[in-house]
Amino acid sequence: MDLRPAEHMQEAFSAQLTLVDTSVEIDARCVLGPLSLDLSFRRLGVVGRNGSGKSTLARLLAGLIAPAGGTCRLNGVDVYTDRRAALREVGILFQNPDHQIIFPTVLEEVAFGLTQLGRKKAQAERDALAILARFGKSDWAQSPVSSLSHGQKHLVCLMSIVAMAPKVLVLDEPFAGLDFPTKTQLSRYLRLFDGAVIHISHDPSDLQDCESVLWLEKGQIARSGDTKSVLAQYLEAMETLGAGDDISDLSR
Amino acid sequence: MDLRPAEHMQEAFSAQLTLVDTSVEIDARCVLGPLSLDLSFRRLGVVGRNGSGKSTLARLLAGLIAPAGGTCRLNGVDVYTDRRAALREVGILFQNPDHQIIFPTVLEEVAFGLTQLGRKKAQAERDALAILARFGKSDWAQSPVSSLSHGQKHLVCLMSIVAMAPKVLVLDEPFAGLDFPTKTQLSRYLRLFDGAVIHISHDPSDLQDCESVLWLEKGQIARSGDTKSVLAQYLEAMETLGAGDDISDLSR
Amino acid sequence: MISLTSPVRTRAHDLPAALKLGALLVATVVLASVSNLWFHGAVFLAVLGLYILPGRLFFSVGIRRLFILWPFVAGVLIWHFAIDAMAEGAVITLRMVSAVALANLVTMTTRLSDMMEVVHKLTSPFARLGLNLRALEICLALVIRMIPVLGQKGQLLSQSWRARSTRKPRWRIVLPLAVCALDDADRVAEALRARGGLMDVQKE
Amino acid sequence: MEKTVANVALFAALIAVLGIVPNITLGFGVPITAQSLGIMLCGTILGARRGAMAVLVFLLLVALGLPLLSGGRGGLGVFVGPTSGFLFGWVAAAFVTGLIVQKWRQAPLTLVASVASIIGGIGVLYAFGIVGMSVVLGKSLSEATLLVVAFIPGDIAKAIIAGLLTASLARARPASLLSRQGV
Ligand SMILES: Nc1ncnc2c1ncn2[C@@H]1O[C@H](COP(=O)(O)OP(=O)(O)OP(=O)(O)O)[C@@H](O)[C@H]1O
Ligand SMILES: Nc1ncnc2c1ncn2[C@@H]1O[C@H](COP(=O)(O)OP(=O)(O)OP(=O)(O)O)[C@@H](O)[C@H]1O
Ligand SMILES: O=C(O)CCCC[C@@H]1SC[C@@H]2NC(=O)N[C@@H]21
Ligand SMILES: [Mg+2]
Ligand SMILES: [Mg+2]
Repeated sequence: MDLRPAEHMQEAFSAQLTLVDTSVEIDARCVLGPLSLDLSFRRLGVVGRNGSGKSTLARLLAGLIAPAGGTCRLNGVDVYTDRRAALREVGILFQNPDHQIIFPTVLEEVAFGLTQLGRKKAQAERDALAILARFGKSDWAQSPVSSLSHGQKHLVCLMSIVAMAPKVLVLDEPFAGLDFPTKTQLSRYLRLFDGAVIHISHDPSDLQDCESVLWLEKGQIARSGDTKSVLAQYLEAMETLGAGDDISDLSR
Repeated sequence: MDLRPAEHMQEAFSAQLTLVDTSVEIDARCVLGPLSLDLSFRRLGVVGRNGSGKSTLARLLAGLIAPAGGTCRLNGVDVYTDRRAALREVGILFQNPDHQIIFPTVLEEVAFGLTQLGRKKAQAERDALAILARFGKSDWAQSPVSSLSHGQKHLVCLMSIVAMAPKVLVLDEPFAGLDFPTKTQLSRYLRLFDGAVIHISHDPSDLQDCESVLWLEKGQIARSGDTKSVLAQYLEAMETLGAGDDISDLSR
Repeated sequence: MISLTSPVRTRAHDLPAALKLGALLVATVVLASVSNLWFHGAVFLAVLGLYILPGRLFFSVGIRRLFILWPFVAGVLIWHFAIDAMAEGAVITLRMVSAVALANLVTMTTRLSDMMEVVHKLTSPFARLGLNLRALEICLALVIRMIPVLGQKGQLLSQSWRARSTRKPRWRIVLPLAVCALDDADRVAEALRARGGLMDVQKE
Repeated sequence: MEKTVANVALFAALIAVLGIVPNITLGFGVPITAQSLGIMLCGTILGARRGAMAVLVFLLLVALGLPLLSGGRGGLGVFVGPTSGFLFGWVAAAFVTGLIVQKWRQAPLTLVASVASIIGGIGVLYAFGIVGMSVVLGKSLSEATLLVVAFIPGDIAKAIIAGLLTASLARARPASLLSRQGV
């Protein structure tokens, strides 16, 4: 499989994430932050319990929600305000494929992002077909999205953003619905991907390939740093909690 | 935690599943079967790749879709035609919580099923609160469902069906979105549950507690029987596939 | 549009729904029949007071929900300024804002199921004429559920659009949204069926 | 049965959501509103009976005091105001629109749905609206008729949108077009 995103990234690319006192409010309730961060990374893991704010962080990093305070920059681009630049910097895979899919057929869905990058429709469709072929899914082109299973939809979403070859991929629980072979092959693809990846998961075993990890807890960073040590601490905390009798708290 | 479903099931309850030449068609395409089965079980696992027909089987067993041919009986009840009886026999947890939740607040969602069983509204709410309390989630009662995270919604769905105390629970990927402590506690709960459980997952490690397992492949039973051996064969097949270069096929 | 639930629990949550609805009804009729500017000014301040009582969070969420009225308010005021009937314009605006604010207040502090209870009492005489009350009740609940869900789906789809495009979605997401809404209705139907559907409530 | 209830609820909700689209109130108190588009869609997609049911359910909620009419209005007051004729007319409009789509199957759906929307959503609806206004505002029928002329261009545009949207939905989700299910 040749899944390199684009020529301009032949050498390993590392991304720069800068948050300055960034916070997110939903319905006047602060669900994330304030966070301050300045990180350079190729593979960044984000781990945390249900409701800890992982998906909210993903939306923030993709520039889809406005910070209530502070700024969020990826490679120097203010992703919320400068959409044109942001589109080249970052692509996001939503946790729930139903929240991502806009078009009725697989080909239209994958081609959409490409026309938005300025390609002509015919060209965009050719490129979309090429992506489908790379993933061995050429026969899906004309399938209505509604006739796919949950995991299959997930894969369509992933192909749509990979097609746009952003420099940073934000993946919100990319493996949650996928079966083992698909997962293996995607991990392999991710290892080949030349851009940077922010991989969000509640399962530490998904994040082994990351060089550093953020652990979110109630919208705050509980711990961050080297993958091995953060994940070990996370696992330990989770096992203690699992043995106890509470089930996840509503964050705040 | 005392999570026994109802008095009539004090002794371990085992369920009888009878499929006779049952098949399911969607848009004139056969996506499941024809299957013939006659099983008695307390914990039945269903494993298979994305698109293999697991969710379709779940819907069939819960009586939500009509078989295109054949019949589907659970404990002797034809679940599709005899809805009144089916409601006492079987409860289903959908794979995507957004597909399951009907009402705007958690308490209303959990209480709804109980009013459907004929309880008065006040009684239903008391019982719903009791279930929330058992799961340590009393503070969720008045929360709007839309303000919960994906995994939290999953838990709400589970509480809603557990509240109805059906004799058989059909769980479609119940752990897919849940964090480790929540998962541990739910597994513990499932072990306590006196009714029968049909547990669907693409991840063999979730199914260790089952006494037997069905392996679905393209809408057919690839293998069934003793958990250990079926899962071992499944894992082996998956590893071979994972090493290969195709990514999951559209079933049929 | 209408928020269904308040972010905090208030004392008004404990009042019977019928009482709140009755009071709203009376208030609406009174507002409609009086056209004295001072009266409407006073009512408006009183309503504002009700929003302040439960605290800052409630106030900010509640007021934000009234902002959808601004084009309407502007339209009325400009029109009445143009025809030189400012006083009348002020009455119309105040009346509208107070009425909506009161209605929102009832909605924010009344759980859907309590609201349904009232409808149930009012419609039970029709049951003898063959009306499936359970179906009606569930249907009303579903409408109230679907209004914000349509909004949210619209938001999610525009976010998904925004994630891949620099153009504004505008009318372009109307069709996807419609399709999404129809699919959602099918799933709701299935979820209903999974929990007993519309059959007559039976005794356990 | 469940499907009917869910769809009726969905379209009632749709009418409500269309009430948020900014609207212009004409001097005499009747707004130009996107909600009349919702009424047409009830008919063209749900068909006569279900479409009318959706409108009734919507009106019931308005009567309960929810501010679902354009401009955030609601409550029992609106049923005695100058627009009340239109509100009652909505039920009939959805019914007639739906009936035409159900019965007339020879022409392309875009055309059928647009024409049906014009007949139901303008012809039938305006009759109710005119009577209502003349009663409430104490005007003669002909004076009231003059007032509604202002709505015609907008409503024709809505009818065409309804036609296009119905046809697109029929392509994307044939099973959801309840007005054309069965024979
Ligand atoms: N639309 C919303 N309205 C109000 N609160 C919300 C909304 N979406 C999320 N929240 C709140 O924000 C918090 C963080 O949610 P988020 O979805 O980011 O969690 P998460 O870490 O992705 O969880 P999960 O692992 O379950 O996906 C949650 O506590 C949730 O209650
Ligand atoms: N609404 C539908 N219309 C047409 N085909 C469908 C529909 N839903 C499912 N299918 C098809 O049925 C097959 C089985 O789908 P199903 O959802 O049962 O798979 P699954 O085993 O649950 O997969 P996953 O692990 O991804 O959830 C899939 O190949 C899919 O293409
Ligand atoms: O909101 C109300 O009180 C009812 C408004 C009725 C408006 C009618 S519907 C037909 C015609 N076309 C419009 O755009 N407005 C009127
Ligand atoms: Mg999440
Ligand atoms: Mg599935």
